[in-house]
Amino acid sequence: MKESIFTLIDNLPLAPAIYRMRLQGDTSAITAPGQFVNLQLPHRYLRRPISVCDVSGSTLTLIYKVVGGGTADMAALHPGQPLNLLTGLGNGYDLSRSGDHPLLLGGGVGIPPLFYLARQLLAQGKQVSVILGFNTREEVFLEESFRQLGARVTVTTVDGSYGEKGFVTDHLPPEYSYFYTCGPLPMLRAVDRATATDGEFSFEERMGCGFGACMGCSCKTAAGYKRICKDGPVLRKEEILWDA
Amino acid sequence: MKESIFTLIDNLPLAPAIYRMRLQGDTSAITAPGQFVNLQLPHRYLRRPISVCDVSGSTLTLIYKVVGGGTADMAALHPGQPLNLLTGLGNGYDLSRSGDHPLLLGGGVGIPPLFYLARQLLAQGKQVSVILGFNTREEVFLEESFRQLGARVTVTTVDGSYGEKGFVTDHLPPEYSYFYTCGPLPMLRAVDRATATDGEFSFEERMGCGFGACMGCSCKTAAGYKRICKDGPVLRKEEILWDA
Amino acid sequence: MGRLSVDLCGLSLDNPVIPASGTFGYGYEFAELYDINLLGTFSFKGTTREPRFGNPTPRIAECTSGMINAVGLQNPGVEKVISQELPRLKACFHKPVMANVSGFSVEEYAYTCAALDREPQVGWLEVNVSCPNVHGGGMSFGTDPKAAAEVTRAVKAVTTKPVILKLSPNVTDIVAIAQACEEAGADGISLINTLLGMRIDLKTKRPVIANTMGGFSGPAIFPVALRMVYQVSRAVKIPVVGMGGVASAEDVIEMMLAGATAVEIGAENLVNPYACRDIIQALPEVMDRYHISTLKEIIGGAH
Amino acid sequence: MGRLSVDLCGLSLDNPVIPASGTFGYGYEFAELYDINLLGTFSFKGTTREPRFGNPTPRIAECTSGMINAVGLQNPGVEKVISQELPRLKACFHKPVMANVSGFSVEEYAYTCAALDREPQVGWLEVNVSCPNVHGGGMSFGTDPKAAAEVTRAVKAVTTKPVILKLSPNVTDIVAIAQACEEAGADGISLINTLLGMRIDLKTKRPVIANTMGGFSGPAIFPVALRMVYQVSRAVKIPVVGMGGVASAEDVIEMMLAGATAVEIGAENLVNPYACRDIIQALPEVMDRYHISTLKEIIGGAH
Repeated sequence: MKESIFTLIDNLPLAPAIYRMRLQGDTSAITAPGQFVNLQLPHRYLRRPISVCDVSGSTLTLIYKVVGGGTADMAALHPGQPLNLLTGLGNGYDLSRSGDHPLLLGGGVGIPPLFYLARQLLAQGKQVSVILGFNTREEVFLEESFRQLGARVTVTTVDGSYGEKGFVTDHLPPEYSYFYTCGPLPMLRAVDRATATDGEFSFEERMGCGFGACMGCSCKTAAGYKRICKDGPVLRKEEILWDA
Repeated sequence: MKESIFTLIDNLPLAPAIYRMRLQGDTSAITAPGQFVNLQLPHRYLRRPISVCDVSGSTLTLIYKVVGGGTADMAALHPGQPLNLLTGLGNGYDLSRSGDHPLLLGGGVGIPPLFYLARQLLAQGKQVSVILGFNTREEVFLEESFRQLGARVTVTTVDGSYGEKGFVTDHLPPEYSYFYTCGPLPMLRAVDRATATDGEFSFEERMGCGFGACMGCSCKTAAGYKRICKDGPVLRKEEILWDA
Repeated sequence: MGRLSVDLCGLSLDNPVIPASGTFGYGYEFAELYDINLLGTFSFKGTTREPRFGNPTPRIAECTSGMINAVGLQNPGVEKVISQELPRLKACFHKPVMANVSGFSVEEYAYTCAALDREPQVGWLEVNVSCPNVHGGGMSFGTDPKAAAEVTRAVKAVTTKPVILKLSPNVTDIVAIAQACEEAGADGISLINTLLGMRIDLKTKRPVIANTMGGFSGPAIFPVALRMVYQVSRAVKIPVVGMGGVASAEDVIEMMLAGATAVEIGAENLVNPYACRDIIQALPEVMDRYHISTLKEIIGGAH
Repeated sequence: MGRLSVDLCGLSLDNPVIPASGTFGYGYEFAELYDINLLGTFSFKGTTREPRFGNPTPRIAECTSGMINAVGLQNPGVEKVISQELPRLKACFHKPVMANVSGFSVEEYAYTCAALDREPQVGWLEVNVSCPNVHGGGMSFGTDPKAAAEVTRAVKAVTTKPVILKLSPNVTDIVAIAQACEEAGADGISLINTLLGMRIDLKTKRPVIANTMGGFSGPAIFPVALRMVYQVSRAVKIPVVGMGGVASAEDVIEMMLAGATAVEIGAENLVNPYACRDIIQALPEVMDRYHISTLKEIIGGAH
């Protein structure tokens, strides 16, 4: 974990309520895809935890959804704005377990952390399949970026207005070595039931501090109590207690 | 009273802890010298009441002293900053009572409202004497501006390091038709005792709203209870109860 | 009946937005700024039997997201309120007004309420049994269920107008106080009055407020107010007027979900004199955003 | 003895800055960030006899200038605290630590304190009789002078370490509670714990916190905390540890002027993990600005 000041480079809408923010700063504490940063806003008391979408040198990319006052404040920030970030938070995905042809399943605003993960897996020579789930056509984002990385991309929409009709779990490939997923809780539960291999899930929870001090985001696992912010946000399939 | 957004033009130090801020906006509600504006700061709950130093067209000049966190925030504002102001607050000085050769007595950060007053009195053809009191040489500000207006200016310093040694009340001219004063309370009391004519005093008080709603700044006068923000800040000599 | 209208103790309000006592004077300062008839109603400056100057100054201290005041119930006394303020108010406000009453004995409450009961402009009596910023030998009526009930009974005996008891939050068990008032005949409860707070000036090393302590209000206290509105509205059958740090249309809706039938706006009027107008104007759009068709239907929606 | 040092119940602190229980874990997360030996001490995570998971999530809600938490005393239980946490802490913190203890019966308080009394690392026992965010059949020990005194006596009987009673602000008369603890033998009082607060989500129209209500902390509550520290420190002879919304060196000084001998920092650690370090580093310069030569001399300076 590191606290430092980043400078906002740009902050643009990608889809309705979905924004992409690029920041310049010290990214050295970010050690794994699936980690997040905790961003301090000028008029809000608590920081906002946002998953890392990509890191390249000193450029940090975040994709976030406007869901309330805090994220609305974020969307209103202008280039040049200095922002205090805690970086390198959370455990992140474990790349060493991916096998040769891992499957990445993302739903909505759960998709961004899979981008940095896909990029790293592809750099290791893995054959990466990605399934991106949305409700409808106009919500689709990042599809082209994943394709440009070299991933095999399937897009699903619940209403069938774009790509394959249905949920991400309706279009699993016949074979994959391991899976990584991030998305809304109902999707994660469906992924748990639909997948044949071991895999890793990234969870969301309301956080206080984001670095393990306040116990605001605890959950029960087969391996004991864990803090989503510090021991997560990524949990392995076998340790998750879905009904705890 | 009017609420409107001003834009900060510049914000520069004049003397240690004394800053001059010029703002562009709708000054139409400012009807008399001695009135004040109530300025909203980005990170403070209450507005800051600041006396009007000068108005010229849409340009408003404020001179203020950094005395705490709020005024320190003010001093850190950059040109271009939009600021929400309530303008035209308070009664202001009554020019109609000045006579032909009024005397203006100001102490420290009580001096600025006398500038706009002097300018208006001079424009009416009055012969204006001004006594500006400071503690020491390095604190002196606005002297040259008053001279350029055409006022007869005396500067006093308590330690004698500049101008006349002593208090403003030690250097009253032999004759004057009326007086107007603003400054720290001990100075106002001394002015009350030392002056021979009728006159007007401008008072400071911690305010809640600045426009007469909260009764935060009430005082007792010979004419009943008054609100410094709305019925003042200027009170006439004969209505002031110094020991109430 | 519009989307915003609510019923408060049998009187209809065009909307639930009510400037709180002590932040709106007798309305004139604000009537210069906007047509105050767009308000649901307003609660006028706390009135006592005798005229009061109140506390020495400084009476105001700033806090993070709030302020402390120790005005001390400055008011011209009920006789002058009736002879001077109400006629003047009549010229700019044409709805029933809420008369806020304070007192230092049960008899004084009854006297002042009886006098105001005769005024047709007065729609509701809001009886303040809290005011922590008034010297009164320690505890106020509002910290003891029995004393609060006694005031309620005394006031109810002299008026046919709806009586709303305004409660102090500086208590261990706000529900017990509210229930005591309800049992004693109160027609409504309003809360919260200010929290007792204090600031010290680092330069002088003395309390900022001449009276040492004062009433703390502003957005900082909203979560405490919301909690008490929730607790009380679940425990009584009479309507609850919610207040404490409300500064936006969203806050009004949150208070109503907690159980408020109407919502008072206090400190915010002092920093944004157009606050109540702005909130009323913003309500329909905010309601749309949260799929709320009428405000009436959301009262206590979070219970 | 430096400019910043104070004496707390017979133990000297290099400075009065103490991270508050529940915001600093057992110190390790912060020890990764800075040398926590620069702290006066710290109060570790509230410990109970049995292990506790605490409340369901969401446990956190944001407020203007503050937050609500309803963690519900998650902790591994006193046995594991002693066998696992304290040895691990020893490696990174070499000063006496403040052990924060909670309980749901007088016997449980005594049991847990007796166990911690045997640990040489423990300098003080801070006994939490407040915690409004824990289901406990309504009132907590801290809302009744008799119950608070009973806990105090039970704990004092099993330890020779200084016992500091941590009080809830959600009471009518904080002074009565503090005096009852003093009479029962408490060596110090710390306050305030969190205010009971609540938020509602406009989208779901349900309470944000799974537990409905929770403990409200952050700069918003500072004026209430300061007032109670002032009231209590004037009424008792034992030292008072002030806390509630402290976020800067200036706030520390204001708390000490109000009567605090030492000052705990809570929520601020969660939004600025370097808060306590920053405050300690800023203190000498802020003291210079206000012409304060030593902190010891300003304790209760505003009385």
